[in-house]
This record gives sequence, structure tokens and C-alpha cells, in this order.
Amino acid sequence: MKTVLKLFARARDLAGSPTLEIELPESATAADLRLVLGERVPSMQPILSSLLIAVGNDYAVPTTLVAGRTDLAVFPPVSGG
Amino acid sequence: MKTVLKLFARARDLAGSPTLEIELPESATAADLRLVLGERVPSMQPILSSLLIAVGNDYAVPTTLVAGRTDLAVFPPVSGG
Amino acid sequence: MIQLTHLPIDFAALTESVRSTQAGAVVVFLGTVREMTQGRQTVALDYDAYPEMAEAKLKELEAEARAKWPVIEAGIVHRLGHLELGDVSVAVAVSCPHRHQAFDAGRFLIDRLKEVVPIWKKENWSDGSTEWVHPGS
Amino acid sequence: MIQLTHLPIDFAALTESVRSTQAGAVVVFLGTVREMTQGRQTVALDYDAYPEMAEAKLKELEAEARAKWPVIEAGIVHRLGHLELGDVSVAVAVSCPHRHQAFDAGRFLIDRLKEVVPIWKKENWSDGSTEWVHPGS
Repeated sequence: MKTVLKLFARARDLAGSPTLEIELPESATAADLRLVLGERVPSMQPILSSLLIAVGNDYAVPTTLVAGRTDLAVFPPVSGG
Repeated sequence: MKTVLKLFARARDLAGSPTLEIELPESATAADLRLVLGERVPSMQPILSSLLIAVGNDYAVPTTLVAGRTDLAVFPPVSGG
Repeated sequence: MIQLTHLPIDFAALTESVRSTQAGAVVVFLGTVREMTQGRQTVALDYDAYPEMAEAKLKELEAEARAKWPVIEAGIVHRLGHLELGDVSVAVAVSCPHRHQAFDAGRFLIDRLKEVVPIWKKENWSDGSTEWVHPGS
Repeated sequence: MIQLTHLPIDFAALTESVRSTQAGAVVVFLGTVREMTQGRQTVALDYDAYPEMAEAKLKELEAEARAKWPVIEAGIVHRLGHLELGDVSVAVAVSCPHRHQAFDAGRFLIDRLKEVVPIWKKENWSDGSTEWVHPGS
């Protein structure tokens, strides 16, 4: 299944784009998404484990289902304020 | 020795005046001043023990010498803010 | 800025006055005249002060805060006289490099102000009575 | 008021917006662009956000604060884009009946904002380099 990820901050810089279309297996979880992302953008490997995944407006845990979602985002730890 | 006390808030209301001239024994302390004040203004008796005494810009303790000072003030616990 | 004033407090100007490129954090506290206190209705407050001593104590508090935290700028303004509901009675502003310093210093300043600065408020209750507020007396 | 903006933050208006006759205390926090960070000199910051999620999270934080403290009014405004030294990056304002409630709620809001709201800052160091700030990454 194809889906489009939003990327922010250093994740966007590393991907060279604010969005990334990826192919996810059916019943993919956030943990699967992380692996797929590391393969698609190898330069993200050094920060891969610290990246946060959002499904809609909520943070995902590793078991959160992401397949079929059109509102996925990936970004590093936040630093607002 | 005669001296003039400044009074504030409820202490002023009870004395009926913003200042009060009192006679203090030589080498009088803040504790002595409190007793003299209670005799001069009997209506202050109910709050006498809670009244604060200032010498200049500092709070007095019972042993603080007040005789001869021209910058004495007496007032109830503060409630600014 | 340490100030006692009978005029409305310009808290925006006070806030501006503590901003600094050395500070990452500004904390401002405003005390405002609240209508209800333990079920009783206030219509107004009157604030009185022993001005010389109050200003001296406010300066001491600022010095104490500077000794405890890396305060860049600090300001305290207290209003005196007759205040209506919602009016600002006191404004404390402090800037520090980091936010927890600014929160701690701001809280310290208003907590200590309420303990040691010779200012008093008189309640004007909705039943027409008035009453000095004298904690613990 | 929950808002993300590319314009300078009108913190005076935000402060006004939380005043209430039900509140005895207003606490305002401003985050400002500090020049020095651990010995390095900043010349500017760039803030980026995931706007939809950031606004949703800010609303959640306001709701959490209201569940913990008797918040009368609360407002959070975060600026995005290019900020110069001294500029206000974030403003949090909260009013409560009593001051310790307002201090606690204000500190909670800015502490949590820094943990969960998807906003990022990029340092523009004085040596010409730039660097995203990503705690723990």
C-alpha cells in the first residue's frame, strides 16, 4: 500500500523533501514504518530510533497500526518554546 | 522621651489618627513600646500581640532599642499583593 | 523598576522593561481584584502602604532574588488607593536565562512581597461593610 | 486563545485576554531568543511546526491544565518562522483564582509544550552554521 508521509525539521532535510511516498505492507505498524523509512532514506539511520511517528494528531507507539492511514508524519524530538 | 509613631491600616483606624505621640522610657525596647501602646490605645489590645513594629525600614524584634528613634511605625500583618 | 503608584499599572511596559537578549525566559505575575473570596462578594479594594519602607523592602526582595537566581532584569509595581474588580493591584516581572529560574524567582518575589512589604488592603464587601485584611491578627 | 503565528506575538493583548474578575492571579510566560547557549552565540532562530498537530496538542494541553487547576482563562501563542535575538517565540498566559494555581498551571503548560508540541527550532550560530535542535536525538 502506498502512503504519503509528512516530514519535518531534520527528517525533512535528510529526505530532501517535505513529503515522502512509501510502500507499506498491509497491517503495517509504526515499528514497520520506521524500518521501511530507514531503508528508503539511509541517511536517516543515525537518528532513526529517535524519530517520532504521528498518526493524525496523536503520537504512535510501536504497535500502532499505520497501514491505510493518509495522515502519517515523521519527525525528530520537538524543540519548540 | 517623647516620640511620634506612624500608624497604618487597622492600627491607624483604632487610634483615630495616622500618628501618635507617646512617651517612652529611656532605653525602651520594641517590647516596651508595645506595652505603652496598649495602655495609650486600649482598643488596640485585641490585636496588640500581632502588631508589627518597624524601626526605619526594618522590622523590630522585642529587644530592638526604639528609644530616641524618630522613625518608628506600628501596623498589623501586611496584606498587599 | 520598583514603584508604588496610584495610577493603573502598565504591565505591558513593565514586561517590555525586563526583556533582554541575555534572557530566554520572562515570567510576569499580575494580582487582580477577584470578586469572590470564600463565598463573600467584593466590590472594591483600598490599598494603603507605608511607602518609604515598602519601597525599601521591595528593593531588598529584588536583591534577594538576584542572590538566589541569575536574574537579568526584574520589576515590581504595586498600586495603591481604590481598585475596582478586575484591576491589577500588583505586577511582578522577571527575566532569567532559563524558564525555571524565572518561574522560581517570580514566585519568590510575590510570595515574599505578601509576607514582608508594608501594604494593606481593605475589603469593600457587597453588603456595604469594610474590613482590613490582616492575616493572622 | 490557541494560535500559531508568523507575526510578532502581541503578549499584552494575550495577557489582557485572560484577565477576569473571577481570577486573583495571572501568570504570563514569554520565551525569548537568547544570545548565548552553553558558550555558543546565536544570531537568529527559525521555527518550524506541524501546524495541525501542534494546534491540536496545544488544545489538549489547555484541557489538561483545566483538569488539574481551576483555570479561568488560558492562552498559548507560538511564533513560527525567522526570529531575531530578543524576539518572543512563545507566550503562555493563564488566570486562576489564586497565585500558586496560576504559577503551577503556567509552568505545566510551557513544560509540556516543550515535550509534546511538534514545533522545532533551528539555531543560526554566529559562525554561520545552522543546526536543528532535537533533544536526545
